[in-house]
Amino acid sequence: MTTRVDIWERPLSLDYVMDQVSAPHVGAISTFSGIVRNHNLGKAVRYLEYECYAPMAKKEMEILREQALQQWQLHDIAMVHRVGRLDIGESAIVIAVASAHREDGLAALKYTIDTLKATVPIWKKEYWEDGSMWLENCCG
Amino acid sequence: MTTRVDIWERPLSLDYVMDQVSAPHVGAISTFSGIVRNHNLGKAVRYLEYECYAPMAKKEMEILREQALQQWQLHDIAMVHRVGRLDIGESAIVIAVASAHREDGLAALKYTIDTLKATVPIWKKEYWEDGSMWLENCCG
Amino acid sequence: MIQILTFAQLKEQLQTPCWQSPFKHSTLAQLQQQLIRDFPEAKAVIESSRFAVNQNYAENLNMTVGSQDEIALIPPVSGG
Amino acid sequence: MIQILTFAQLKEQLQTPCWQSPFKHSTLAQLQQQLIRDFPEAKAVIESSRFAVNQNYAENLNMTVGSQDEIALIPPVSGG
Repeated sequence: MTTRVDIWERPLSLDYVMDQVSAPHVGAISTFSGIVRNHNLGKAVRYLEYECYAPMAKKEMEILREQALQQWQLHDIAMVHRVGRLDIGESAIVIAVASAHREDGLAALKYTIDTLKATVPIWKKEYWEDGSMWLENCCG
Repeated sequence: MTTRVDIWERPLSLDYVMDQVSAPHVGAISTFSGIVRNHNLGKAVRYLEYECYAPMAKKEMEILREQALQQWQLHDIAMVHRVGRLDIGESAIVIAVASAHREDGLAALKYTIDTLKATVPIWKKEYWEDGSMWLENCCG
Repeated sequence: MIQILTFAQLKEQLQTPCWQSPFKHSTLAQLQQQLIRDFPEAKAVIESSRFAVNQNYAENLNMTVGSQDEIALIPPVSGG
Repeated sequence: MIQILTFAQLKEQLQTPCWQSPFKHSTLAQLQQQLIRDFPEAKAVIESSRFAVNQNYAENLNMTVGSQDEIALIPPVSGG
């Protein structure tokens, strides 16, 4: 297993994943950052708690990374998911895709975040003023 | 005209455009960086020179930004293009798109870079060991 | 004895991160039925969860597992 | 007198960033023909370029322009 997928309990860094995929023959780097919003489904959010099944989560992230690398012409993909308590404005996921050409990079970026949200065993619980709830990625 | 589109003669900063679009209700930031590669069409590239028709370039960037903001549910878009001499590994364009949900952000990001490459009056000249050539964005 | 790792809302409803079945060998379908018998109030979330065996999603519930396997029940995910 | 801003390969072939037509008023088609007459070796790039009038792409070559307009001839772009 490479170090291109990881799970951190500390704040994420977009620069970190961008550095991991940079190289002299890279013409395009596309990134995605998933960020904790101050509201969801009409409720004011105070913070989120992320939990994961760590070994399987890394394995699933590695699987979807390999699928993307096979499906498109890419130089590299790196991604880190955060777990624990996250406040508003903090990143829960950062992904960087490096490619020679932009079409492949952008398509692979969409595939990576879509598949991660569908398959990787990570869960978030939303905390409001008056309660909390585990969420499901039903509709993106 | 807003300050969300710009042309710089100095090195670009992805953090700059990301900061411009950040806000507490943003759930996704998608970015694209177009980077000078060390080879193109089988030739080793030494460096590039970018030239632009500055007032019209900014106007066209603003037009495509407004088109994207109308077409998708977005919080904001910021982009900066660089001109002058660029070395290998330096960014020629950085774009950040902030949205509540990822689908809109990723679609708008693709539209923005595709349209910018087709319409904005900016030109690049590639310099090799043994010559140079103005390029055309014929096929991405 | 087969152990099943649980997470998120499933872990809260079963009130344990690791539920222990009395069986030595079992199909996933049997484990699911046993869980529903023991936690009828968690039926909905159990049925909407997917089994993973040794950190891979199980294709279906016919698979037989034993005490040497790492079994997890994965409720609907919400990462990203 | 109408001035036409030029860029990139067009600027190099015309050897000026600002070509001056003798006309006071003219259609874009007439300007294009005049340019090709003056720079026959640049015919290909002139014909593959688009006119912009006051920093907007012209829809077609029928438009009449004058010395008060900012005219530019935009060769195929390569930004990004």
